[in-house]
Amino acid sequence: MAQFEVDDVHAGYDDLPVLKGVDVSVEAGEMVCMIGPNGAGKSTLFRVIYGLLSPTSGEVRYRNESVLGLSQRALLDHGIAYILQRDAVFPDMTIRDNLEMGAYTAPDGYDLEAQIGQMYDLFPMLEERADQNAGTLSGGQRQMLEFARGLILDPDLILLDEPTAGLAPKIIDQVFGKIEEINETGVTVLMIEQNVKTGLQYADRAYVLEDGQTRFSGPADNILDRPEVRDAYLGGGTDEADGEGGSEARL
Amino acid sequence: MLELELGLISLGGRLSLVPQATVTAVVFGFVYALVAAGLALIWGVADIVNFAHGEYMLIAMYVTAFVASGFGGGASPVVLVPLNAALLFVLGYATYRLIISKVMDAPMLAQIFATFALVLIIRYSALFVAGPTTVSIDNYVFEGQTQLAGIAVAHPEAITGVVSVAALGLLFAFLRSTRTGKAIRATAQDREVAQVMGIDTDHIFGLTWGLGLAAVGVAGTLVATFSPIHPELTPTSWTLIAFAAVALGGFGSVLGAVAGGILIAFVENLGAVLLNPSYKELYVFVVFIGVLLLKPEGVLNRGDA
Amino acid sequence: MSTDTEGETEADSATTSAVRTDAASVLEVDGLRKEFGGVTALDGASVEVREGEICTLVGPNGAGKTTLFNCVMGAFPPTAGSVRLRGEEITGQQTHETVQSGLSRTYQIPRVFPELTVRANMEVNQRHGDESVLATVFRRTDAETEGDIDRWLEFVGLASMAEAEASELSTGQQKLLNIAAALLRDPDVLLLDEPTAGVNPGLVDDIAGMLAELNEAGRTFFVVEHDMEFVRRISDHVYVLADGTNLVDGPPEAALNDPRVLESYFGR
Amino acid sequence: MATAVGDRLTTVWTGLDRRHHLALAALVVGVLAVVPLVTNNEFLMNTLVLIFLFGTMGHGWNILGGYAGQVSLGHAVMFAAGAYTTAILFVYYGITPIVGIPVGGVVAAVVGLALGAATFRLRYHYFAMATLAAALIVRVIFFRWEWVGGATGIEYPFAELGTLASLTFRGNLPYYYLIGGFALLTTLFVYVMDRSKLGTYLKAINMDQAAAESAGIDAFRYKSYAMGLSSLITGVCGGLYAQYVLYIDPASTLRLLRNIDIIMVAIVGGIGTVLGPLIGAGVFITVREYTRTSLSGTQTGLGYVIFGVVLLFISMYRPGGILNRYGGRWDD
Repeated sequence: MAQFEVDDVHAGYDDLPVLKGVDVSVEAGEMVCMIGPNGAGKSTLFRVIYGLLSPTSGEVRYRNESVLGLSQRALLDHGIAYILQRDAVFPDMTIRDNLEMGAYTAPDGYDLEAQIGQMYDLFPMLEERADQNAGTLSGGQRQMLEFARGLILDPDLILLDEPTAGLAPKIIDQVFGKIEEINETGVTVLMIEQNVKTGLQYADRAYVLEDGQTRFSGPADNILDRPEVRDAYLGGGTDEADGEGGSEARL
Repeated sequence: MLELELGLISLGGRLSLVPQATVTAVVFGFVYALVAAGLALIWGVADIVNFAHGEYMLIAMYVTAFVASGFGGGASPVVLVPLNAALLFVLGYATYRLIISKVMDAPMLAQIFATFALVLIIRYSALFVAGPTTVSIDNYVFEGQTQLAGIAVAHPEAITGVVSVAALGLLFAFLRSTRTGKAIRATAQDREVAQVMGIDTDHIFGLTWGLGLAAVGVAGTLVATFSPIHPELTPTSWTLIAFAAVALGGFGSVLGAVAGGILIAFVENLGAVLLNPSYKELYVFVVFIGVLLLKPEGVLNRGDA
Repeated sequence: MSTDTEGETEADSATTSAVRTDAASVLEVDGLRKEFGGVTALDGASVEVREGEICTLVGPNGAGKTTLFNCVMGAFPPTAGSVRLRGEEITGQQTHETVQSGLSRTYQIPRVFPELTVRANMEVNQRHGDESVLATVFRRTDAETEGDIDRWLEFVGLASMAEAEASELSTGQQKLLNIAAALLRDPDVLLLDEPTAGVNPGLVDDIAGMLAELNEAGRTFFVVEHDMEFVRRISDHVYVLADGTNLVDGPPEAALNDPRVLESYFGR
Repeated sequence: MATAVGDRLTTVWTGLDRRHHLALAALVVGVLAVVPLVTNNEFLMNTLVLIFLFGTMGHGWNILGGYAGQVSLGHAVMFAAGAYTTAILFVYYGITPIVGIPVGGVVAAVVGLALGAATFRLRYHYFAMATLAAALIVRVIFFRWEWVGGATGIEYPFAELGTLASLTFRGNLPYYYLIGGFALLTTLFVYVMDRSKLGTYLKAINMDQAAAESAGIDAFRYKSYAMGLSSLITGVCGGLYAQYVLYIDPASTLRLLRNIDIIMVAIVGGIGTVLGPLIGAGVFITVREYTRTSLSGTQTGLGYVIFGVVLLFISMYRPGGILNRYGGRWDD
């Protein structure tokens, strides 16, 4: 049985349907990459999984248990973390305080200092700048802080939303190196990636989303040679609300 | 035409009043800062403008007056300050949960009118219960004044300044160092990301209202010991002072509001001695409207309604 | 093709430039830059839209397409660069001024006035001049505009819905209403922001048909679009934007089959 | 219950066509016109005069706040501008209020346009706060400005009352027709405006200013039109008020409550609707006058507490007011 399953999820904003039946299934320890053209519904799917948007129908299961409609606290308690894009750090708080907020829902007996120490081991740069405001970090550094903040509760599954968006090519390799490192410690990774080629090099499997539906899934190798994948990008398909307009508005 | 009536005192005479006015400005500056910090906190975190800010202060003032007269001045402000802070905290939390949370996602008009409704309810309940007369607390606990290099410092005002600074210090320490305080700041910076961290933002908004009004509770208790209380005039001027301070300090910034509060006190008191004392409140309003109109960021209508 | 793009692009489009109409250019965007805070959303993009053509702008996420639209329309001023409409400088004009100068736009997510009827939504888009207060209080439209409203509603197939409240329309119908409203002012260039986004396949065909018909009648379009099939179908000329600047441009097949385009979509 | 009544009213009104509207209006005007012939009850007449006056002020506020969406908390300034202009022209210069009231309206419009030019750049609560601050500044100045009577204000000279040139009367009846007539005129005006270009543009700006600008609308221009008309009507109401109470002072014309009264009638009745201000004034004034007389003069507080509660419930559960614009069609 898969560790995490998304089953025929439909969702949208007002009367604008965005997800029109998405199925995803992830095995424990896997690294799965979700690709697809602009606005195929990838980010919307994550928002549904993480309780920020209510689906109109469908089911999300984690270890055979429905996790749809749970609070974010409950999802964290289940061991599911959502790691947002680099602009989601709290810019006017120090790096250390950002990490502390990542552990906001920590259970009794949780050793915050030890966990922060572990994160500093994994991302030494963060320790050097522990008392700087996160707003002073570069894009790549913020992404590292995002990782650390999302990992601080030792999740079993992380949802990664475009970890390399807007980063320089040199940094992208570092970021993927870290993701691979994290994955190798046994954390399941489900990520959305715009840098398709690089993402597929690292992932085990890939899903192609197009027009709010799962179009194709399979091993990450050679997926780009498949005609239906190229079609998804440069062929048909329509768009959704949170496409480019959304990401540019955040700038 | 409008005469500014600069008074009979010469410029030299007026200048000699500056040191005294400066001291008064410092003292009042801190209490203005405290009230403004409360407003800025609510504004910055929950993105709601509390038009009833002065009315909540009125509640604390009436409680103080009631205790002072009812118990013959026996209850010390040492007890009253935390008591009023706690009372206003509870009122603030309840206000959020019962009322404000219902209009958080409503049209802007509904948000303005919800807190405006609170203005009417609190102010006229006070008028109904306490009557239209001005209440003054005489000789309550602190009395007298001290002369320092020719400048008179009244004890109630001096203590108000000191306690306001202490309360501000506590507020900042709470926001800087505690887990909950950090969660409040996190929620202010990005509500959705805070939610993803598992922070119950609705509870945080309630706490913010509680804290913001607790600050007002402290200020109200202190100000009541030397300033007359009137159900209609008192809240209006305090709300406007807080608005002006928040506008000066950059909307929603607690630290900025503190600086703004102090600046407002200086404008008011130095304006009173250098220009015309009877237009004291006018200077505050003029600064306020000036800042609103000149402020380039945040407040402008850029058509993204 | 315009000489203001990179040298390497020119080599590519050399073979294709003959294909493009040599009609006069209507809208010229030259070296447009836009920075938000420290982030550069547009980094010197240049576009030329010629009389009577359907010119399309494509590019991966974050390429700057919507920012370019917003700068051209005057939603915010560009950091640098210029926009000219029929040779006249309109850079830095506010939105209502660019519209009065002869541009019209639609939105990716349709924007209607939900509590107004379809007809009143059209009336909002009638021509605005220097009318006095009383002229605006005691008049609704003139007979000519009235006729145009009926004509355009008929054209997009919303005539039967004229008296319905706009909030009752489906997303697709709202898009059609936006198009009809934009046409009402008879613009020099009509900017369409993702006309097929959130629209069912049947309606995509209808929209493509309408554009072809209008284009046939001499109207000029500047379109941002994700749906490449649609782009291929309607475009006379395609610009590909990446990282806020020009990557390739030319006739649809040539531009979209350029290896650099796939690369920009797929990353390295 | 109240919401159900409001919904019913909304449905009935919007379900009728223009002829029915006019027939219904004629019926109501006819009934109101003969009321004084049937009764001369002082309380009833006074209440009706105040309903006309406040309903008209509500119309004035509504053009700017309800249609254009600029929430002014400072309309007392325009009210005072009209009242003071009328009173000063008459008391100081002997100019008849027949001239003074329109001049007062124009002065108010000029004041309003100046205020608008300075503040239309502001949005949402910043605009509300700026207009409130403007009202407080004007209040402080008028309290201390001796030429306009300072805190004591201006009183109409007793000897000159009752003449046509003074436009003052003994008894309520002439005021009933004078103010009622202006209320009718204003209502007809708003009815026409609601369906006009201006009405449509203002609603569009209110709903989505960016989209309205994309339609080529110069938002500043039409907001200024709204401000001018709104201020003109409010200023004329100020002049009529001065004629009715025969003295004006800063406390009655410029206090915060005056701002609230003006807004209250529009909100309770239904912002952005033609009949909302009249219905709101009917409810508001009736309750206010009733609580004032039945609960003795000193305890005016209670009436406002009740209004506070009403306003609170409206903002929480029915932000559109009794005639709910939201969810009902806005234009015809």
